Formats: sequence, structure tokens, C-alpha cells
Amino acid sequence: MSIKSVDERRLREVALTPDEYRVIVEQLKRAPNEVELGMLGVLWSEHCSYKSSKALLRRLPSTGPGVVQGPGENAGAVEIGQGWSVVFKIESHNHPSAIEPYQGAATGVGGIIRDVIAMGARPVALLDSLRFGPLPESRHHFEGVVAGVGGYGNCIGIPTVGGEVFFEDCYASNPLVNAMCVGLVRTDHLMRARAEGAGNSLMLVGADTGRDGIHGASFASVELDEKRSERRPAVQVGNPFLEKCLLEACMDLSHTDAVVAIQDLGAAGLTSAVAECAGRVDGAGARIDVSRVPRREREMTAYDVMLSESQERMLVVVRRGREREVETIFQAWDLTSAVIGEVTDDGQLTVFDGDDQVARVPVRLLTDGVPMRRLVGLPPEPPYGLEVDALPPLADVGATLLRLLASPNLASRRGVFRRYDHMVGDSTVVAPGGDAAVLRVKGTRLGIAVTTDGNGRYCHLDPHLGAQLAVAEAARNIVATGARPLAVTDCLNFANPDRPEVYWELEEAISGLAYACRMLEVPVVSGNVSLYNDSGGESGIYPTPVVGMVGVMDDYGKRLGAGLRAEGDFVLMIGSSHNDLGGSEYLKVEHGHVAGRPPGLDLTRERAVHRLILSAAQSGYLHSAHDCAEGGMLVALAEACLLGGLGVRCPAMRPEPPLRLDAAFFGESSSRFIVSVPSRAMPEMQSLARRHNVELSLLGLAGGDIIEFEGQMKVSLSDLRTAWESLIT
Amino acid sequence: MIARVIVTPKPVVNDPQGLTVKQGLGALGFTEVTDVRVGKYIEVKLEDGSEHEARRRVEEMCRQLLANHVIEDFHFDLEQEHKRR
Amino acid sequence: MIARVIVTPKPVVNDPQGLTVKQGLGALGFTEVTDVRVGKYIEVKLEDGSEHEARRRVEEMCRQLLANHVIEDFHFDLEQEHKRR
Amino acid sequence: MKFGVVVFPGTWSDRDCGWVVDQVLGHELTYLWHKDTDLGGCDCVILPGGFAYGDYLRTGAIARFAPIMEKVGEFADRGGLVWGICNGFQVLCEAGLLPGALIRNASLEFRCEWTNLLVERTDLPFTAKCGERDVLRVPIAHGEGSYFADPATLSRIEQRGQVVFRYCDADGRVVPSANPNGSLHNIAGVINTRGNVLGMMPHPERCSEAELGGTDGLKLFRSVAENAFKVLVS
Ligand SMILES: Nc1ncnc2c1ncn2[C@@H]1O[C@H](COP(=O)(O)OP(=O)(O)O)[C@@H](O)[C@H]1O
Ligand SMILES: [Mg+2]
Repeated sequence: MSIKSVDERRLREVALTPDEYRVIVEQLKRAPNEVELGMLGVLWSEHCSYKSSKALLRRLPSTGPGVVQGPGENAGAVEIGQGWSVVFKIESHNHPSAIEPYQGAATGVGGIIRDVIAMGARPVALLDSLRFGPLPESRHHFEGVVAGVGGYGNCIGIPTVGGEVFFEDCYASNPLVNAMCVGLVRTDHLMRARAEGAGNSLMLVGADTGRDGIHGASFASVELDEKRSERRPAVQVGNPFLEKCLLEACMDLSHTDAVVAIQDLGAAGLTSAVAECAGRVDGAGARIDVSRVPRREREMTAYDVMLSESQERMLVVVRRGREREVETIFQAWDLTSAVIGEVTDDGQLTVFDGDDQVARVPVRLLTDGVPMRRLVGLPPEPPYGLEVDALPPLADVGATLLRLLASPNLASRRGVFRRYDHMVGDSTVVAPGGDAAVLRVKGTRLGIAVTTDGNGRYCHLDPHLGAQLAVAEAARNIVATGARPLAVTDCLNFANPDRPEVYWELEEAISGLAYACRMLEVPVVSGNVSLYNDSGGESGIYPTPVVGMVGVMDDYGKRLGAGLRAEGDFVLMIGSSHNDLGGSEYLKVEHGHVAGRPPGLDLTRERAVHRLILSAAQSGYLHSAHDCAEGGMLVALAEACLLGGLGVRCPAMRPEPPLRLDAAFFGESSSRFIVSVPSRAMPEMQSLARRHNVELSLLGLAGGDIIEFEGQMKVSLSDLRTAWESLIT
Repeated sequence: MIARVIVTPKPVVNDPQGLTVKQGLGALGFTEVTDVRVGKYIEVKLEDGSEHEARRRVEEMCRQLLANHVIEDFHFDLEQEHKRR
Repeated sequence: MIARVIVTPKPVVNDPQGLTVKQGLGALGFTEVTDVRVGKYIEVKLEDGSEHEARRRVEEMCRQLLANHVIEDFHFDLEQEHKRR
Repeated sequence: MKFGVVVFPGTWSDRDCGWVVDQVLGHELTYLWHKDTDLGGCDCVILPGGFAYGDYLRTGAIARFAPIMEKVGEFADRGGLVWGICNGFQVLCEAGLLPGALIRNASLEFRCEWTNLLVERTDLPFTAKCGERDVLRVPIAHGEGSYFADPATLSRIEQRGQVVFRYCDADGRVVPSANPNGSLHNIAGVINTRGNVLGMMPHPERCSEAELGGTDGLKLFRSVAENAFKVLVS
């Protein structure tokens, strides 16, 4: 059988290369038929197979003391104590959101929720990490995505408690929409999507199947081209109401022992759900009959049904003979369920359409057969350097602060998160607006802190360091609430890896993530890769690894907020500042450059600072804590004031050379926090800092309604607030 | 001049709202209902002018703002003066 | 049989959506637009039967479910077979 | 005192309300499934927040026809306490148990944030524990919470004192800037003429514990728990 027997156009349609086709023919010892070709095409797509990135992902640490489920399942799981585990994962929905912002974002949220449900966990929180081109041009995308995230999350009743929004030129044609879901489960109820037990039934539950998003997965793996419109039917309309019913029914289900496993249907629909479930069990196979799949549309072919990406569906592996029980549970929620096949032990995925066999492919060929792509990485020309000494000195501190606070990347996100129900569930004990959000675990004193972070600009300037900084920043956000960083989920958003400089960025970023996660002892338990974010013939997005992190605290009564709390408190800076202006928001906003090296990072020092903050929080010395991130110390200080509704009065800032004044105020040095301490706790705080060998300096005293650095700046909170809330329309 | 624009989900696109309304009608005893699709109705009043020109403009409005051509179809009527059917 | 139901906000009810659409159209240069109201369009397919009976039933559906008389008006057309305008 | 919390498909504040009744107040709790046809002997029925039936078509439009609603209507007619919160308020208006309707927020956006409520009636079983013209801090979370009634209805409910809560500023001033959704007369909650059916858009169950940012909502739950008899004997 030669390659000539298949039309090259057809191969392109299913996104397979001639080489891959050759492997298929070799393995099957025959040419695949149409249905088989379609099935292999989607599962061998980058999106499903990770053929360009899998080798690199192995570098990430994925084990640790608390890890009960690492990568490989629908979501990762980590024990948090008292019999509870937290389950979480992040996923991209970049390409669909580029085409239809509302529905793309909405179905992204719907998809990640199902991953958590499949683990038997109840979803308790959502986060959204977003990147757009600059405003105002990107307003349509920005508004649509935010409305879509809210539209789904608000309706289904899971609080959206965190995320990020960045605006940068490189995302103009390639907006990024990453959604993260966090769930809770009793550790002994954790489920795994394994098709165990030949003879057990496969049931499809939830929405009817339509011709939605056929080839969506392969579509996510190619560059968006000019002919977008031809692929437009790939956009799907989500039904959060149906998913809410599905969620509750699955929760009811996970309390029975009639069920062996639950698997969500995501990209590549039924094909991937069945193959993945079977693929997780040695020797397992499945036999399904597409004529038993409930349809939304008439005249659907076996091909359509196998590749449909209709939302809000789940595959349930049911113990033989217990199908009725499952049906009853779904009926109670007015949901359809249908037995569509059974688990076998022949290692084959066999598909029937009524009496006709329409496909038979070894499960292993589907899930692990794709040849890994060996790409080459070549470092690009290093981004032009930054002559810090050539920068003009800081002219007007107050005016600069106002401009920074009003800049789209630093302005308050209240206009975003007030459109999200972030309170439903009665568990949000630290609301969005500060650093990480904190949710209590009802019935215990445990609190979990959640955040997403990633700075594409840093990664563009130095992907290895930038990725480390993302992990460190996420950890800092967790620590700022008084929680211990626990584990990570990551979403790797990159341009076309076939370009050597992009592949190099990917390699570097993954190494950086791996290194930082090892050093901070936060294993990566789940994640997602989104490549080919470079439509429109531009150079593509900055390398943008996004880190989702979860932390835990034993007593949420000791949680900290970012805002100042009491008049007269000492406002301190923890950590030390350097001339870290490279890649800073200050450099971009005030000088129009994206240049230089990102802030240096010493992860041993970073850890020492975390230990200090956590032990001070534990001892009750702190009234608030906020990390210094984009915008540097003065922006962090202003945020702490605005969030707390309290000003601060400081002596003039006199940095010791070679530290520059602009860097002291607006540099983005790592490993720093702004904390407030009641005066009585100051001596203890100071000795604690000495013990941890961490620099502590007094910035000023909390109180009043202005921020003042004597003789250098004096701005009222209300002026600052007006600037900060500029994004709210 | 008044344009009555009707925007409907494309036939192949999932219409959760229509589905739910259909079930709702069924539950109320309207079992003769075989399908429901829910769309938008937009009444646009325009300064008077030529019908030909108005048609062109409204078509343009639909394309640019009123309908989301990724998932929706539209059509419209024009009427010279406002009278309710 | 197909019923095309149009539900519109009563004139006394604020229609912020209509206002926003109007502003949006204005911003896009459609300055000839003097007013916009946004309502719903609901297409209900029915098993075939007498038109008289269908009219009665659809009227009933509107009263009971499809429109809320506190805030909305409705009217509808019936058509024997499905043909798109 | 036994509370019944109604669960429609798409309801999500059921567990939050249940949590307050059960864990915070320590009163008896039962969940009422939308397909149920009795109220399980409860003394107060809560219709909680959510998107019943996705809020498709109109908020509360389909939910009002659920089998349980017939019983809720009968219960209300007998003087039983019915408390609609957020989506529950929308359902009660659709069902005609309360006057008016809730339409899209003027901003056209969903809003989740804290609001201040001026309490205008303290003679009700729902508000007996509030002081005269108390200002309560209670969060909202809705996209369609703008209260509307035609002019005649509006003046009637104002005359009869059926407005229980109004959005106000922190000092209790009922001003437009304190109105989060464009409600007529800043209305956040209304009662029926008999005084036993309350609808409100804000979420008292989200502010019944200090760790959630406030406890003003608990005043309302306490009021019901301790004053239900007032209505039942009337
Ligand atoms: N897209 C979003 N959705 C929800 N919350 C968001 C979003 N973007 C930002 N936030 C919230 O706003 C606050 C500030 O965000 P950000 O400046 O990115 O914080 P940080 O720099 O501490 O990571 C955080 O609480 C964050 O979770
Ligand atoms: Mg932070």
C-alpha cells in the first residue's frame, strides 16, 4: 500500500503528514478507511498527542509527598489534609476564542470543568488567564471573552475567583484564553478515567451529538489562516445549564459503586474519550455502536459522530448490569443517557454503525502511535539590550505612578471580576482583587489559595528566566495570603514550534518551569500545551507559559489580604531591590521599550522570603501582605493602600547607589513583599527577618488618605483610585 | 423607515435556549411542538430615505453588528412607516 | 406548521439593550438610526393541524410562557410549511 | 422551625442557603425537589438563587411551572412564608406571587458586588430583627435584577409600603449612584400585600458569617426563624 492511494488533500484535511500516514499503513498492515483516518487524524493532532512537546514535558517534576494523581488523567490531584484532595487543571481555548470570543471562552470554561468532574471532584473555583492585543482595538475580544467566561461560570454556579488580563501587541491576532478549574474531593472518592473490566458498559450521557467542531482538535493545531471563515462551523455554542445538570448527576453518580469511571468528551469527542479511557488500562479495548448515540441532527455519518466535539457530554464506564441505576440518576436531571458499547480486552477500538463495522484500530495506535516530532531549537538573536544608565532620571514620581496605575496592564481588574460571580458556594474568604483568592473547605478550617500567573514579556526577553519568574510570582501570590504553595498546573502558549526559535523558547521555558518547580517543591500535576499561536503572518505571540498554582493553609482564620488594615501600622518592604528595569511595565509605559533582562531570581532567597512571610502570618504578626509584581514597589504599595482604603506616609526614598531611584520605585525585582505590621509586633517581626536572613525595610506608616514620600511625591487616594479604575467603563 | 431584523442561530448551531423552551412547552402540555429556535428581533428606525439605500445600510448593520455571522443568520423587512402587523 | 413569534419590550419598559445597540450603530457610522428596540424571535414548529387551532394554541403558549405581559408584547405569524423568507 | 429550600435544575444557591439554615442557624432543613408535590411540612420555603432552566427565554419563566410551584402558591395563599432570593425573586414575579418583573441590568452586565440596602419595613417576619431604617451590607450577583413595574403598580406598591429593601449608599441615602442595576425607585426587594411572600435580588446567605465579609444577612434568617409564628397565626 503506498502513500499514493490517499489523496494529499484529504491528508491535509485530517492534518496528517505523509510520513504519519505511512506509519499508520505499516501498523494497520492496510490502508485506513475514511472513519479510521479521521479518528487517527484527530488523535494524532498536536492538540491531542503532544507530539512536539511530550519529550520536553517529561522534564517537569510531577511527584511529591502530597501528589495523589499526576499528569495523565483528566486533572491532577493533591492531598491537602483531613481526607481532602484538591483537583485542578488549566486548559487553553485560544483558537476558538479568536474566532468567536464569547462562545470560545464559554466552552473553554465548560471543558475544563468537565475535566474536574471526571475525577469525581466537585468543582469549587474557576480562574481565567487572558491575553489580548492593545486597547482600544482589542476591546471587542476582551469584552466578548470576559462575557463568555462569566456567561458560563455564572450560570453553572461555580465562582470565578481569579485570573489575569494582559494587553500586548503580540496577542492582537492571537488572543489567549486559558481557563483553570479547581475541585475538591474526598481522597478515597477520587476517580480515574480507566476503562476497567471487559464487559462493562460504555454509556454516553448529557447533550445530544451534533456536527459541532468536527476537526476542532486538528484545527487547534494549525496556524489560523486567512481562510478562517471556512472553518467557522468549528465554533460551538455552550449550554452551561445542561452542564450544571450533568455536574450534579455526575456527583450523584460518583456516590454509587455502579460506576467504574467517568471521562469527559473534549477535543476529538468520542474517539478520544473512548481511546483514552481504554488506553489507560493495559490490553483494554472497546466496542461501540454509533447508531446508539443520541443525535441532535439528522443524517449524521459514523465519521461525524466519532469526531463530533459537541459540548456537555460524558462517557461513563458502568458495571455490567447496573446500567439502569445510572440511567435513573440521569433521568432525574432530565438528561439522556445511552449505552453505546462495552469495554473489551482485545486492545482494539472497534466501531459499528448498526451491524456494519466501520472502524477497527488498535487503541495503542490511537493513543501512543504517533511518531514524536523531533524539532530543532535555535536561539534567536537576543532581544536588544537595555542601557539602564542611558535612561533619563525619574522626573515626577507621582505623575508616573498615576500613569502606571492607569495603564491597561496595571489598572484594577474590578471591572472584570465583578462580572463574575466570585461568591457562590459561600466559600470565598479572600475575594479577587488582591493576590491569590482563598476558599475555605467547608466543614474544616482548611483554606486553599489559587492563582494564575505568567509574564510573556519576561519570557520573550529570556524564556528560561521568564518561566521561572512565573512560578515564583504564582508562589508569591499564594504566600501573600498565608498559604503554602502546594502544586502547579501549567498552560504553555507558544507560536509555531516548527520555527527553530520558537522551539528553542519552548525548550527553555519548560526547563525554567522545571527548575523553579523543583526548587520551590511544587510538582506539576496537570497542564496543557497550545502551539501555533501565530496567525496573520506575524511573528506570533511571546512565549507565554501560564502557571496555575494551588496552596493550602491549615486555618483560614489566619489568611491575609493584600490591603492595609489599620491606621498606624508599620508598612514594610520585605526583600531587596536592584536595578531591575528590564521588561518592566515602567519601561514600556514611560519609555516605550520592551527590552533588557527580566528581573534576576535567586530561588533560594525566594524560599527564604516565603518562609519568613508564612511564619510571620502563622504567628499573627501581619495585618496584610502583598507581593511586588508588575509595576514594582510603588504600584504594589498603591494597591495595598487602595485595597485597604488607607494611605501611607513615608520618608523620602533614598536608594543606596548603584540602585537608581526609578528602579527603587518601579523596578520589578523578585522576592519582595509589602506587608503591614501592627507596631506591637515590630520587634518580633524584625527578629524573625534576621533569623530568616531576609532584608526588611521600613517604608512608612499607614494612615490618612494620601500616599506620600516626603519631598518626592504626594497623591491622594481618590486621584489614585480614579487612575486605577480607568479600565472600568 | 423601519427595519425589522430577525437574527436566528444557524441551523447547524446548537441552540440550548430553543431546546429548553421546547421542553418547557412540552411540560406545559404543548406536545404538538416539534422544534423551537430562539433568536433576536431588532427593530431599527431610520431617517427616511430611499428604500434601496436603506436596504444596503441595514444589510451592512447586520453584518457588522446586529448578527454574529459565525453562528447566526439574519434577514429583515423594511417598511416605510411604522405600522404594527 | 410554523409559528414565528415576535416578543418586544413594552414601550414603557426601559430597553438598555436597544439603547446600546443604537449607540453601537452610531459609533460605526450608522448615524441615520434614530431608535432601536431589541426583542426576541421564537420559531415554533408544530405538528400539522388546522390553522385555527394552531393559532389558538400558539396564542396560549405566548400568554403562558413565551411572553411576560408585565414587560412584553407579542405577535405572531403562522405558515403552513417551512419556507425561509 | 423548618426551612424548605427549593431545587430547580440550574439552581445553585440551594446549598448556600441550606448551609446557613443548617450549619449557621442550626434549624431544620429540607431540600424540595422541583418535581416534588409536597412541601415536607416546612414553615418557610426558600426559592434560592441560580439559573433555573438556564434562565433561558426569561429568568424564572420556565421554573414557575415546576410541579413544586403549585404547592408553593397554595402555601403562600394559606399565609405560609415564602422567600425568593435572586432567581427565586424572579420566579415569584413570573408566577404572579409578587408584582412587577426583573429585567436586564441597565449596564447589560452581570454584577457581583456588595451593595447597601435600606430596610424600609421591620414589621415583617423577614425583617423583625432589623432596626428602623437599618442599612444592611449584602452582595448581589445577577445580570437581570432591574426591578420594573408599570407606573400604576409601582405607585400602588409604594403606597402600600410593599418595598422592603432599597439600594442605598453606606449612609442610607437612596441615590442613583447606589443603584447597581437600574431598578425603578432603587428597589431591591418587595413583599406581597399580605406580608408573607418576600422577593429580593441580593443574597443574604452570602453574608451570614464573618469570614465571608459580613453578617447582615443572618439578621434576616434569624428574623424568619424567630418570627415565623407571627404570620402563621394571622
Ligand atoms: N481575568 C480575571 N478574572 C478574574 N480575576 C482576575 C482576572 N484578572 C485579574 N483578576 C484578579 O485581579 C487581581 C489582580 O490581578 P493581577 O494584577 O494579575 O494580580 P497579581 O499581579 O497579584 O498576580 C487578582 O486577584 C486576580 O485574581
Ligand atoms: Mg500579586
